[in-house]
Amino acid sequence: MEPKKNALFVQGNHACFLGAVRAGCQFFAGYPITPSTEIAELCASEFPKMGGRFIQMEDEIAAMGAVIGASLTGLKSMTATSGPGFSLKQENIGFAIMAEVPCVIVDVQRGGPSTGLPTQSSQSDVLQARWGTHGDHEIIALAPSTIPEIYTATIRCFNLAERYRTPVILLLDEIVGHMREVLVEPPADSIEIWNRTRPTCSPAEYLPYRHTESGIPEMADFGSGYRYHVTGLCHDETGFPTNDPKKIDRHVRRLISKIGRHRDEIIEYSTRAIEDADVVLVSYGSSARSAKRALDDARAAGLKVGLFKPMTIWPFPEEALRLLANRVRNFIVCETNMGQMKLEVERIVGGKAAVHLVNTLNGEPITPQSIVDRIREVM
Amino acid sequence: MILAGLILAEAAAIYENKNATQSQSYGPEARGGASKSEVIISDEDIDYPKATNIDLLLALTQESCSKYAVDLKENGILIIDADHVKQLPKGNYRVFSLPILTAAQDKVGKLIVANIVALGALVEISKVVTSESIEAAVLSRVPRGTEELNRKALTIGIEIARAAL
Amino acid sequence: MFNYNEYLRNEKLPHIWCPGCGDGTVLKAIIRAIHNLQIRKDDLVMVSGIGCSSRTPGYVDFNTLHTTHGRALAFATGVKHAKPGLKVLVVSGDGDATAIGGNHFIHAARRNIDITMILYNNYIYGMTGGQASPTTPTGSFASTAPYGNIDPNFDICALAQAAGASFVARGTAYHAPQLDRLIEKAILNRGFSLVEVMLQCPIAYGRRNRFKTANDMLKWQKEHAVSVDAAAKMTAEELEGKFLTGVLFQKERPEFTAQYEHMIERLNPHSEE
Amino acid sequence: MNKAAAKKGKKIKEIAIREAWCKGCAICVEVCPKQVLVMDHLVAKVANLEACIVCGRCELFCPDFCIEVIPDVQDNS
Repeated sequence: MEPKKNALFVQGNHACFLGAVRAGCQFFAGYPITPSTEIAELCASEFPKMGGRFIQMEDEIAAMGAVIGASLTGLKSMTATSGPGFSLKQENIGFAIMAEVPCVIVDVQRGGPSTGLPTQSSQSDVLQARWGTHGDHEIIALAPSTIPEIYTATIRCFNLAERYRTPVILLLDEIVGHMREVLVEPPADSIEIWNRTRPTCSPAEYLPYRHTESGIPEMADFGSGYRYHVTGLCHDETGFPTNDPKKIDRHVRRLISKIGRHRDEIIEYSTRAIEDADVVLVSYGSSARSAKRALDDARAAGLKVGLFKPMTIWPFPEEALRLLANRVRNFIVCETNMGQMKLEVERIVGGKAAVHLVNTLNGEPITPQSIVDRIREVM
Repeated sequence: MILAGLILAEAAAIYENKNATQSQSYGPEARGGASKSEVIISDEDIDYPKATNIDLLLALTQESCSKYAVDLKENGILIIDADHVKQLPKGNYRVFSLPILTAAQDKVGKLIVANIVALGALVEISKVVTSESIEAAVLSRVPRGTEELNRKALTIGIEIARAAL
Repeated sequence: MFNYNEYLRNEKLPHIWCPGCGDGTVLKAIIRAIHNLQIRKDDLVMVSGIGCSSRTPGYVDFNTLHTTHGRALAFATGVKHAKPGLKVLVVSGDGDATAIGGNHFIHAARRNIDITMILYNNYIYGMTGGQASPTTPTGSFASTAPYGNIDPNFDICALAQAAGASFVARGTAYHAPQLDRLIEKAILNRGFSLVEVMLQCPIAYGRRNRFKTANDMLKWQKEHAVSVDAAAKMTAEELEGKFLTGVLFQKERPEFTAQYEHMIERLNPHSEE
Repeated sequence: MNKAAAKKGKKIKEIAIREAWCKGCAICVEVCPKQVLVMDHLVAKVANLEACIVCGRCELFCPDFCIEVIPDVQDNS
């Protein structure tokens, strides 16, 4: 038999690397940490062959700093890490939010807290992704479930980072990071690539943090003739620190609203068999695989079950879930943590429906059977 | 053995257009310790990536055999290395005790290709993919210059399996 | 006699530094060095962390990046690696560079990446009100060492040299007339270059440590600094309690971004065709 | 500007002091070899311009960018 055309049998981490390359990523700084290291290793081996740049930094914090520095020169930049490293990066992720520096942070989740389960999986960084860095902020985080999804989600992370001038988090986990499936890379012209908007005005007129109509200022590359100041301090449109309460308020609100105002363009989710569902499973990442299997098994047994699967877990597809809650009486959140997304679902559902949890905390995925059992209990 | 699992899954996914996943689990050790390569091959979508209710278990060490045989289904196939697995797990399995490591050492001449010998035996016993597919998959994955060695390992694996069938 | 205005963001002045603080004097030396080397303002990126000295980039008309505490070198490494054509200057303080940023400091030196670091050493965390830093002399007083500092302190130049920096120099605010030349040499060195500048913090350090004025502290610098040349003729006894100034170490070593470029060329032998 | 240059016979035209930026540290007064400058209500002032030898030390040392030493250009030939 002829081999399947353009098909690769690759790990999720490999698909992430391929997606990054497709998106135009040219810079990777990282620090080795299981289970994300394959991404760094691929960048180390392939980037110099295609003119990109890789650097293994002295620690996780440094890697995040280097990524921001590189992005300021105009290169699409990324890093990859796992739970403990993600914690270390948080301060600089906040810097990237404040200074509006596009970049992609991949977190291949493992069990925690602390060193936890380095070689096993969990989804326990959902809230760390949302609130890991200090201060009020918005964040974008995507959580794909399959190897082809990882490829497209990685590209989307870069697109969103570039369009909204903000760090974007790709939340994988050990299961999808390390498992292999077939990936058929779509033809190049079928993939949309977004790039940051660079200024067209003269350097004298350039305001690096201008309050544009879209809420997203134009971004100049360091060294391109637009000399400007970048700081993690609250700043005004010129980029310089300010203590003016009005300007500070306006600035912080813009940082938050530039994501909020574009929720419709950012949010991505999928549903399966929700039309007549009595029970809806809410799941994402590797757990959504178990949920889908459980759904199919439950349907085969005549149970009316649906699946709501957010791809962007932040911002959460709030409106869609709220609409669903007008009709559905039972939601079962399936995730490998103590209910981090369940909190969000409960908040959105607002008491209109019961929200249940099926989880594991031991590094293993949720078995479809345990979900089916719970569906039967709930029904 | 992780590589053998990967090649088997690839033979199914790339060369036979089936759905396949491969995943692996391992302890904190960089080398040594029991590690597991799990392969699921199906005509349907594969959602849950862990192998449960296993059709076939290949175990080259006593540790892995004892540890992982619990997931093997009733009447499932258990392929073990004849010299390294002496204690059979309790249960009703079709056991094939094959001199995999010895064959790699003595008949192929390199212990390192034991995984490919095992793969040949596995395919011959299970027929989960064709011998053409597995050969193509092996040759696409092994380092350049080792094709003949690996082809030979595959053939030896098939032969020792045939002898036991 | 020298026109600093061309390099300053005048609308941001006067700066936030306290009366008598040496930071401004050092900044002037940096500006003169850049001017003398005729570096284009567009080609220069100045990166800093957090602290008094780290406010420097805000006042100069380059591409400027004011980062998180201790991390200036990490950001600077990203800038330099991504766009090796840029000149990258890092301005940092003793606390920023050798406490929270100590790891980045030794690794930037080890890599010998082409970054020039001007380290303002005032022996104290000035901005936060005078806490002890890794260079606060043993026995000195700080708000977190109210009974005298019991910690030994770093010799930053020795640290940089041991870690692999290819250029190491020390100056003082008092020796401002020579400081621009040291900085010029540092910038010209292709590799990681450190210029440690001993300078006065009259408010947070001086007042706690029996220095009445900034001038008293400048006088202390004058009396305790010994140039490398002068030191060669002095006995160990005479050098007791003094510190050396001038170019302390210089040795050519492969530079990180150049090595990476070579690797790219090696991997793409036909890319030029 | 060093002593050697001063000896070349440069003459001073003006010592411009941007008083708004002066923080009164008195470093300029201390580094001046000829007592040209004084502190007046915590602001540097020129008290004796004639004594200036155009060494430039006050400008060089001023941490606040307030002093500009302007030599008499005609005497600079």
